[in-house]
Amino acid sequence: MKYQATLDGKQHEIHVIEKGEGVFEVVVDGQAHTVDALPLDHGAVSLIVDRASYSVEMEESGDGKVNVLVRDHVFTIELLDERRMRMRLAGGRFVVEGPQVVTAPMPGKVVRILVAPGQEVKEGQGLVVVEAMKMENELASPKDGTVKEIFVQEGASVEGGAKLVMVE
Amino acid sequence: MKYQATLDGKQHEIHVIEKGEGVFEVVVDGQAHTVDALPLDHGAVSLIVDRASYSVEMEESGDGKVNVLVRDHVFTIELLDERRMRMRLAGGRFVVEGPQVVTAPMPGKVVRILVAPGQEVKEGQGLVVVEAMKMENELASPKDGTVKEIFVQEGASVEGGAKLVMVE
Amino acid sequence: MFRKILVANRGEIAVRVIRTCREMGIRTVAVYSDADRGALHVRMADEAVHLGPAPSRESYLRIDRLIDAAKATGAEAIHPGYGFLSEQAPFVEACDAAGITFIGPRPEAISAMGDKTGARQRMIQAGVPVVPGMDEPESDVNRAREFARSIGFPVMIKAAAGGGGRGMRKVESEEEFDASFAAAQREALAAFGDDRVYVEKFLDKPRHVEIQVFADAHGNCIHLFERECSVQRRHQKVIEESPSPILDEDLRRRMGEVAVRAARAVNYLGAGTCEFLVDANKNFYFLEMNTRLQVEHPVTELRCGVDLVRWQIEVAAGKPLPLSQDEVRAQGHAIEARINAEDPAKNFMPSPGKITYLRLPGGPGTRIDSGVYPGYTVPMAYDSMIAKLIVWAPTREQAIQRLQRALSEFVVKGITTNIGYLKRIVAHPEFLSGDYDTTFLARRAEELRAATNGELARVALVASAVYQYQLDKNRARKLELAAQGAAAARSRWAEMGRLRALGRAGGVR
Amino acid sequence: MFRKILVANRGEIAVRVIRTCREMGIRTVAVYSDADRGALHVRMADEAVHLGPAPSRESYLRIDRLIDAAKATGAEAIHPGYGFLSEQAPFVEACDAAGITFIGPRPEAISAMGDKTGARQRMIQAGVPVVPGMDEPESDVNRAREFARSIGFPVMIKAAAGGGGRGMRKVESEEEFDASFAAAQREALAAFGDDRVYVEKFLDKPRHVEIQVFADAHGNCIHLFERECSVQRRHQKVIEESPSPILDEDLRRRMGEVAVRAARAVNYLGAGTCEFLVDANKNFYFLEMNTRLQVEHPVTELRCGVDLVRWQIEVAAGKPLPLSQDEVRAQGHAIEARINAEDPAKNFMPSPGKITYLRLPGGPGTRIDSGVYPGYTVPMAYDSMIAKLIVWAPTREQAIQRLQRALSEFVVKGITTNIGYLKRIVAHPEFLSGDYDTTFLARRAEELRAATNGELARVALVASAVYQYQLDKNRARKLELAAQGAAAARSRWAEMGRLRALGRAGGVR
Repeated sequence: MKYQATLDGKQHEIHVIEKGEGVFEVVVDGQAHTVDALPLDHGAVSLIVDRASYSVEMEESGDGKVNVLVRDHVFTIELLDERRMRMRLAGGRFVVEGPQVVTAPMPGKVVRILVAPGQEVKEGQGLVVVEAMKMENELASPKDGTVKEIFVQEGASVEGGAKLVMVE
Repeated sequence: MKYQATLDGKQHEIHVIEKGEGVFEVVVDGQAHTVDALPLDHGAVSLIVDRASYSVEMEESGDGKVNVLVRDHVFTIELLDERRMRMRLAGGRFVVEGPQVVTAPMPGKVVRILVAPGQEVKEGQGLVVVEAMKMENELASPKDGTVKEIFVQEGASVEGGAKLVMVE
Repeated sequence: MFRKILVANRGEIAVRVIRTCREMGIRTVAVYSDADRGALHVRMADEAVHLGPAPSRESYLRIDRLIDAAKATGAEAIHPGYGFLSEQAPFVEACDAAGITFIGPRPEAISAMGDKTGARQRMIQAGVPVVPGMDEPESDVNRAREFARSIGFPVMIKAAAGGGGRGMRKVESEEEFDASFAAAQREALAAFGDDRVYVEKFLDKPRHVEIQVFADAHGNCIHLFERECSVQRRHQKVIEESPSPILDEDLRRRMGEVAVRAARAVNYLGAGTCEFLVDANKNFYFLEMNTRLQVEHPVTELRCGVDLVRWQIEVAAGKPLPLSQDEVRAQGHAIEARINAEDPAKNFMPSPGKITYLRLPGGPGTRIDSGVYPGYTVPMAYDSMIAKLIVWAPTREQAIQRLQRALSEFVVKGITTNIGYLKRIVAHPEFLSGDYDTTFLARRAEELRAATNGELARVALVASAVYQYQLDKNRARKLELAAQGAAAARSRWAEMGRLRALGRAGGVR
Repeated sequence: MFRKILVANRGEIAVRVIRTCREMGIRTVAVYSDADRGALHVRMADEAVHLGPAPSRESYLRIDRLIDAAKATGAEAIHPGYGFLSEQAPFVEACDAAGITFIGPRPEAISAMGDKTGARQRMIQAGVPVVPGMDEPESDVNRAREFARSIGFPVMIKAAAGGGGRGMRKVESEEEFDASFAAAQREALAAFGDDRVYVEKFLDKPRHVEIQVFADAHGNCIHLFERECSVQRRHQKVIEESPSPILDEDLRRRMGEVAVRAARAVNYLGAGTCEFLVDANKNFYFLEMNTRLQVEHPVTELRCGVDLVRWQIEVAAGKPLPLSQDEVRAQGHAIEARINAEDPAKNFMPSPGKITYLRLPGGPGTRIDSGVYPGYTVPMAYDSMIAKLIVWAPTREQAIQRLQRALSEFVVKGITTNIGYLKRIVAHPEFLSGDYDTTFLARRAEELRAATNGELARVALVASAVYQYQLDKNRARKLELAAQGAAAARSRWAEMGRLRALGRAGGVR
């Protein structure tokens, strides 16, 4: 099976060939490895790659990517197989332009709104302060623009991912 | 909902009435308790019974019973609701008589067979020695009788629950 | 001795207190808010009483409800933990009025030290050096700004009722002052129910060194050496160790004596901590006294072989301290790392949520104090600390190696934690050298970001591909089996000659 | 110092060794059998080499494959752990021949002490008291029975190559002798690859007290005090503590001196343990010397503040011992409890299987050495010990309270363990009194059975009923939702005017 992986913005070609029960030849960007892979519960995988042992923890990140913890490092990888790659290529890239919606990065409480609709803001300027776990977190504008809409009120509790402010 | 529970061979009538989200009145053998029950992952339940807190761990024992760990004690309980109780009553009790099959209580290796087919044995007499985890475990006859059949050979690896010897 | 104690707190410290109570054969009462019904302290206590909604002001800060809970359960004493009501004199007075023993100092000592500006005056009178600053809290931003200008920027704004770095703000210049002042007031109000703040001179590159003190009701007052707490981010301690790499025996002795003097000056009772700033010339300045158990108390426990919670309970019950100053022995080196539910890659954004998997470090010299368990949902309502990892070893070098090893064993899934960040801190040359100060984490922020590693990236790619391959294969196999199952079912039905069934074989299963 | 060490073992001891190696910056090579591909030591090591099938004789006892693995990975030293090849002189010789450092004593010392009857002779020559018994192993059951009769029943049959209680059998009377003799020979062969056994006088109500010794290559040999190991079931240690409740300073010193003398008599190197029996009159008899690290070594580590595995590695690398005899300080009280996968209610039947949930104790003075993790399948091929819980506290009373507390926090699901049994042991008056001997568990077997508790039984009934109620309710709700879903689907379809679809609405979902 062939996969295309994206890690830190770079593409990698990976070819997985099953050699026996739990034993694989894995070719990453043309370099081949013998891999003994044992999947365990809770998304853990024990890998023995050319004799080196790695206890790897996998976690779906929710946006189709997977966070991979190896030793002391975390890697966020997006993996596509050939079919999904073709779909992606056919669909083209999603272009980030036009109005931007700032969302709550975690559940919390809106303690202050720092801007008003119609106000001009600069990239990096604070828009809303959300408190969670006793910490105030100021959420900044992703770009220069105008505040188009404010979706929340001061004092409101919001879920992670809730829309807060739209900047255009 | 009414249940009939069996614990240590004794029957108990239990009546569960839901009073609110996670709050119950539970009547055990006529005595009522207010129970705040929070089910957690992995079969854990946090119970607050009339203010006393119990962290209870539940585990299905595989034979329709459940092992309940409360503080330092384990209780094995069989629970039937009214429908299943009626079925049980209608079907009558399963009577233990006739040939008895001794099974392996855990996976292991048969290291010795101490009896031969046709041999007379007494209750408590050793039939087979199974080794697991470096310990030899002698399995005894459940009753006086005659060895009817031996299902395994010395040196064989057996699964938990495997038939070893039939005594009649 | 008490037969039952109510623990007026949550999280790891409530669990910590319950553990010692259990060891002493004392029954425990947990209290909980709506957000904490499933919390570990509720599960571990003998009894549990609901306080109110999630916000602290409606639950853990409700003196009336706590007193009611103690009365209803027959608890003879209340352990306040840290934070919440642990340094609130009115709470102690309410306990007194209800005939319940408050496990901590008398209200007069709390008030004397809790009023940071009043405490400064006392310390000055006792001959203890203090950092230049206001004599009184100031609520007027203009007057406060004026004072700041008079002592010169940078300055610190601090909560008068504060402690533990909460409500503290460093202000670099006059332009920032007003915003920081307002923010400090808000945070102070939220954290302590009291928005009074004051302004103090900011010391350049200071070390934060604190002394653990302990006093009983029989006139004994001792110290248990120091904890070095200079690894801080935004005035929150991240790593604490003892001994401090910069203290020599003479300085240690002098600071210990001053700390005991400070405690005696307010007729202290129980466990307390005198915080000092130590400058580059090893001058030390009294910062504040925390009139409660500290988060980092296990560092002292490991180094001195004592159980400070047991001491608190014994002292509250009127027993004398088990050790005299001469009998306190400190051995080896202890370090604590605070595990927080936060994402260092996203500006330390809090990361509440459900812990789906948890594997804790173990082995020699490794202690975990935690309030979480696999399956637990970390609520957003309270602070982000979910566990403390504390190690001990004969030397600082070995303790650091042990902490690195233990951190690498720590696996938390479902939420994001700062474990990787902690690993990078304790592997950083500045930390290793021992020559760091409270500006360490801010100065080195760039170097403490996660760096990539080519070999491990390759392994991660291999792992993700093999993992996906197996998922894909299992899915394919299931589809195949389902198809085979249907086929097998058809053939079985056929074998049995039930020809009628064949007509709807597609519906089997 | 070594850059890479191969750990020729599995389970908790392999994990234990890997932890210290990691702290010392030494890379590790794990070895594994077919049954251990998913074991924790394999996951934690830097490298892993497959040895062979599950049976030890085809994997962990294969000297050739271990040497090959060390050569292939460039490991400069091998740590043998305990059991398996840890006391096999031929293994040490094979390491020597391959130019690999064996982390342990020289083969001559192993042989001298491994041959239990020869060791007896040496000890007698060195003036160490020994239990009356055979001078040589005996393979002939008739001659062995004759000897047993000559010293009088009861007698002990022991493996000549043995240790750790394996292959030991007590024989009460002549009638039992032949069966026990054969069983001991079989167990000795299985455990040590050597079926030679010998017969010794059985001492009535003895205490098993052992002394930890340590020797370097520079002529230093010290002891680190005693461990009391009299809580045994079928000659397997279950609970170990230090100090021993029966040793006074004088006896401790004398036994320590004798142990050092015994070690010196065989030119000992590294960590070793001299086991003694102590009778009711406090006479002590040399039992055997274990020429390796013991399972219960953490008891000494906690009491003396040392890392014995680090010492082993340093001594093997030629360094001198870090402490002299005078510098060894023991503080407080340590106790270890062995957590086994076994069912005390079913005659301690082994209980291999998958650990579906694991919650480990934590907090002050609590150490876990374990080779398992949630999701791990405990194999049937090896012994049943899955973890060790070791506690420390200033006094024996507090240490016992702490052990009770920690055991009550320990939750293992999926397999049956002896945790409840351990709790009952450490709450038993005989254990609490300190006045127990090696017959304690057998004599008190009835009292150590699980007793029922009316209050908790009622709670269990409540819990099971509420649990079942919620299961039933969820099931009912799902059925209802499915029905509603079908109805909703029908109405949606209807709304869209697709009347054709209605005809097979029953098939939707």
